[in-house]
Amino acid sequence: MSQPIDHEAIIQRFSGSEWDDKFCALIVPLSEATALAKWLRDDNDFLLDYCSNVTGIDYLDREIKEKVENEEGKMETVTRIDPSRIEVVYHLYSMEKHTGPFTIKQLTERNNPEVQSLTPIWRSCELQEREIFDLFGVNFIAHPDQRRILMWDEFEGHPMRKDYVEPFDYEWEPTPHDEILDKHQRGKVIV
Amino acid sequence: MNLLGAGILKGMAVTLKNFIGSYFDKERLNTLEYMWQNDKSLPKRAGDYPKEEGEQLRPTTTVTNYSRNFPMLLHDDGEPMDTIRCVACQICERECPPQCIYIEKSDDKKERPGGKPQFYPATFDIDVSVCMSCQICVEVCPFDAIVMNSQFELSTPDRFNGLLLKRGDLLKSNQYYHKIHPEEAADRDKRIADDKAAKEAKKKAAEAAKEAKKKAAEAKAKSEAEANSKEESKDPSEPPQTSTEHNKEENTE
Amino acid sequence: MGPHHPSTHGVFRMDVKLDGETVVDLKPVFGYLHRNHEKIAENISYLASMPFTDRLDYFNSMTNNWAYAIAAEKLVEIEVPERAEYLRVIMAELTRLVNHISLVGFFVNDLGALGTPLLYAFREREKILDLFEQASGARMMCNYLRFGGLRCDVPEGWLKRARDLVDRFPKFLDEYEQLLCENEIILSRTQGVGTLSRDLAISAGVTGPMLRASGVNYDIRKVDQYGIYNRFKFRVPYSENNVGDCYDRFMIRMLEMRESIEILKQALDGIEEGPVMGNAGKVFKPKPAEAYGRIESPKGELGFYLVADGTPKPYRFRVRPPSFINLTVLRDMCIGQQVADAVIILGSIDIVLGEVDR
Amino acid sequence: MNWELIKDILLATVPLLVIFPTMFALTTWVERKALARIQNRIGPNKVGVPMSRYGGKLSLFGLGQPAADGIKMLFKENIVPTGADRLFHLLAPILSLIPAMLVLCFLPLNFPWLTDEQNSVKAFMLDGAVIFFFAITGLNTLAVFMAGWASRNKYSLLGGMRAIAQMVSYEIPLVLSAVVVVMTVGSLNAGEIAKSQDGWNWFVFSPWGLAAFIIFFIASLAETNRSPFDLPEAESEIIAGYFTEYSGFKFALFFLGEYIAMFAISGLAVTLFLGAGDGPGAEAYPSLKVIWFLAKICVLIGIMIWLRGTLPRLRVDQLMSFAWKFLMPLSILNIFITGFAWHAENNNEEYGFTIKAIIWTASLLILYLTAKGLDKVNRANIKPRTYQYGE
Repeated sequence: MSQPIDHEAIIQRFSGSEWDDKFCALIVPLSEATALAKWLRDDNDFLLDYCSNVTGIDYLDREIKEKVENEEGKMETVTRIDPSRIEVVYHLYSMEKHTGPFTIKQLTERNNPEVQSLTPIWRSCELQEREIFDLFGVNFIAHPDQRRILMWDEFEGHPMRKDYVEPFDYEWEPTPHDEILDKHQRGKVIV
Repeated sequence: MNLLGAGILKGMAVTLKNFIGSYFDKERLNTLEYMWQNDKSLPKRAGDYPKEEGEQLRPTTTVTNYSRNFPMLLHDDGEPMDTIRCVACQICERECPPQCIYIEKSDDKKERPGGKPQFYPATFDIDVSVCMSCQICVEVCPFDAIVMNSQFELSTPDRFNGLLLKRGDLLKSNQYYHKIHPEEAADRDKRIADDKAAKEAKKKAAEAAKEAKKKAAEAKAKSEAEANSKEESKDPSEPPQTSTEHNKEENTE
Repeated sequence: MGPHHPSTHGVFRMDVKLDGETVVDLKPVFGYLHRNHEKIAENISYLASMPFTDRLDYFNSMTNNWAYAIAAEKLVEIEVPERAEYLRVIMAELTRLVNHISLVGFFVNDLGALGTPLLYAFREREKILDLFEQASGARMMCNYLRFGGLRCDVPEGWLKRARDLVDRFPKFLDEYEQLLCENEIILSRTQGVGTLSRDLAISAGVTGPMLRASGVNYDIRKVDQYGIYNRFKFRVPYSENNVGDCYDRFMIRMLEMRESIEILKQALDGIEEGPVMGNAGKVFKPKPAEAYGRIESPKGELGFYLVADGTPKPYRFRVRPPSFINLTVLRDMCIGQQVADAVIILGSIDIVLGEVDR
Repeated sequence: MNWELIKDILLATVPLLVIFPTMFALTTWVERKALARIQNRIGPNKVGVPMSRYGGKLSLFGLGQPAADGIKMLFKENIVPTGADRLFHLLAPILSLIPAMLVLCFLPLNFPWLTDEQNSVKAFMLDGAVIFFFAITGLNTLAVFMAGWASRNKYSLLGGMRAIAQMVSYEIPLVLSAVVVVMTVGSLNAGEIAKSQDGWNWFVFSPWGLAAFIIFFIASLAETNRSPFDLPEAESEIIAGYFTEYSGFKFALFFLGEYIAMFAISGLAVTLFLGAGDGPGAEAYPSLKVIWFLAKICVLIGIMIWLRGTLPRLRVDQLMSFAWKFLMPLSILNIFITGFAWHAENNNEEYGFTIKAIIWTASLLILYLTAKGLDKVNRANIKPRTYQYGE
């Protein structure tokens, strides 16, 4: 079975990164990403030579109600705002040592998302980062071939974002759902 | 050092074996021929076909007892709309992954044989051009009202309305269900009967408990023991009844 | 080349730049089958995504189900009953047989064999699909696994039928090997074509039989030991060299089928009566968490990454499709080869466009 | 006008135009049926004579299939791509059919209704029949390339290029292996070649004849674009090669031309190596000769179908090296062996059987070992492999 990987050593070496205990992930700043990834790949303690999965997650501003223990020791409901962001998540494994998964995340803001491309370190990121660029609109610095991959080139918008609104071009299906019937009657639907 | 072209000759031997084998060996030629009937014209709507229930189960088609295709609504013996099991709870509509079910609840309630009055679906449409035969509606249905049909000849010249199955097309009797999926239907009936028995036993027990509560002031422990014994005595009386019901249905096949 | 081309296995397009018949440059173009599976899954409940996973890689619906179930079971701790675990292994290995024989058939078809090996493969596949139909009701879109078990038990006599099939299968494999493995034309067409070095394979995240053909001994069934794979004795074939070519990829699959049969025999011996559904509730509503579950699907590492936010719908639903990522190296393998080779290299990668484009 | 001559010509050629297209229709059916059986399918078995008035229909194992195919082809839309050269696009299928039909005249089919005198008007009595045969089949290349070029489609062009390279290369082993027979008989006249083999004296029954026959057969597969040499129309690579852009009746013409060429070249193989019309009972009843001839063609076609059902195809460079590095040296060697053996046999008649046995074994050995050696040199790195297992 895969063993957990010690993250303390990484944080000591790369002071900019933090450990997110809740999701068991290492959050990497933009400036250190390439160096850290390279070190993770080549260092004998880790040898994370295989990047399995790269994906993006889009978080909107959210209110989160949490039960927190206050000073008096009582449970109290606190509302805090979870800031909007896009996370790019990498799942790393080691084929040599059969360890993993080790998760690293790059965080970026939603308006002008930009993260470091790790394709020079792991080739397997190439198509997946292109996919994230396509579906989330994240700009990968130093990506060798950043184009749309699943959507066509003229497509506008980034469909996997949570606030993406579908364009008004339904093909009519006969299920008499109110919404679709309504659109059909408004005459904007391709039959 | 092997013979020149040995691999090719070996391969040719295999194909020759298969060529000859396909005439004699059932293992090698397992193609089933589809029985095409010339006199059948295309139905106007998907629901028109087949005219008789279970008709499409010809020995040459590949439909087996296990195959599922599109959902159908079950009714018990009797007039379909009087004995429809669906109560228009709309769980399946919510859970359907491709959203192909559309239900409108009735305004009034209808008397059910052996039960209290229930709502019924005023409209129940399934768009078979969208349905992906996943059977999730069957799983989530708490009333065993919707099951999978194995009817597959649904071709129709009308792409839109022709492929919309209406309530009338979907309603099939329990006997039909037994005909196409004998094992599954038997299991389901058994479970329904068991549930019913359990429910009745529970009801009886609850009634007994109520009675017991009234008498609780007098003798609590005594009455509880009585209720328990009643429950036990009720239990064995139920199964024979259900099994006869079960046998009857099997005989009709 | 493509998207309408007989041997691109669907609607896949390769922008090929040729010098005579030699490939100078190649750009894969995807997306013709894109339906944003991930977005759909984020808008429906967890369970309702299960039938959609069937449609990812439509040859291996059982393993797709399993990968999704594993990810979801990681999200919420659910016990899977013993019998369900056994049946999952049986289904997954049968799926592997289905996938590998059809792949070998398609591969030889790409070599130009007019479908004879393909049809033999389909003949056997048909028998396995019949088993799937008896168990789950559908031949390809099985939708059989549930979080914490299986949808229903297999019908009576199913295990015996499966046993018969497994016993007869090696005979078919012998015949198949006789037809293909020594054929001079196949040997000279595939050896030395589409070479993929060990280092590139690891770096590019290539998984499955393709990785093992490049000489890496890495099988998630052995590494993660998910399910109950630790109970079975089986071997993982891999190439002796550090360079894999089309012939290696073809042979590794032939050998893996034999190992699958070994697993199937052990599983059919070990299975016992019992329930097939665990203690999972009817409503699946996990607490906020993340989970990445992966299995060794016949095509490589199939992973599902789920982010839950406490609602009955997943907040993020991500598929790590093996055939998509294996395509990363297509360009590297094809450059310098002939047009005819580009076709068989694509065939030996084993892609299914339902999974590539999602 | 010499009406007698015209009558003779018609008597000699019209049967050809009847027999071979009929055989073509039957062969398409047989091919589909046999391939289906090889692949464990049923094959066409429905199309027949509709007799619904009398209840049911006469399906005759699907023998109506070729007719149905033909009718379908006739009524299909004729599609010519924009930018294609319309004239050559139209000419190409016709041009591919003409040489194939023409060379049928060179087959020594002794129709029983023709006297020897009438037979002489037939082209196979031409003194250079064999040369003429090769000369005319060579025209087929032109048609194929014309089709590939005129379609203005990259796949077609690739197919046309492949076809030219392939046909030109395989022409050489084809001719060289025919030379063996021509040398032994000392005549290019098809009729005389046929006559010299009467009485089970077939050329295939000698080591050099056998080798020449195998080379000839392989090369003829390549000449007619049959599997495993069907590269010009390689479906999985270049869609349908040179006839990608053809539909309807033009496609049917290509198809017809290809099959007729197959008959023609098998006919030549039968003439050269398999004793033409010779067979059991042919001496006593000369009219059986036609039947034997056609039967032998059918056997060869059957083997072609069988090969097609079994083998994948070669790659372009392998195809070329197979022709130039394997077939050609072998056929040249075969010519020398034939010459040597012929002289040795004819000049040492007093030793009779012994010398014959020695020559036969020696030539068999030499041919086989050369073939093996050539094969080894050509495919030096290719061998089955072994694999490791990880626990």
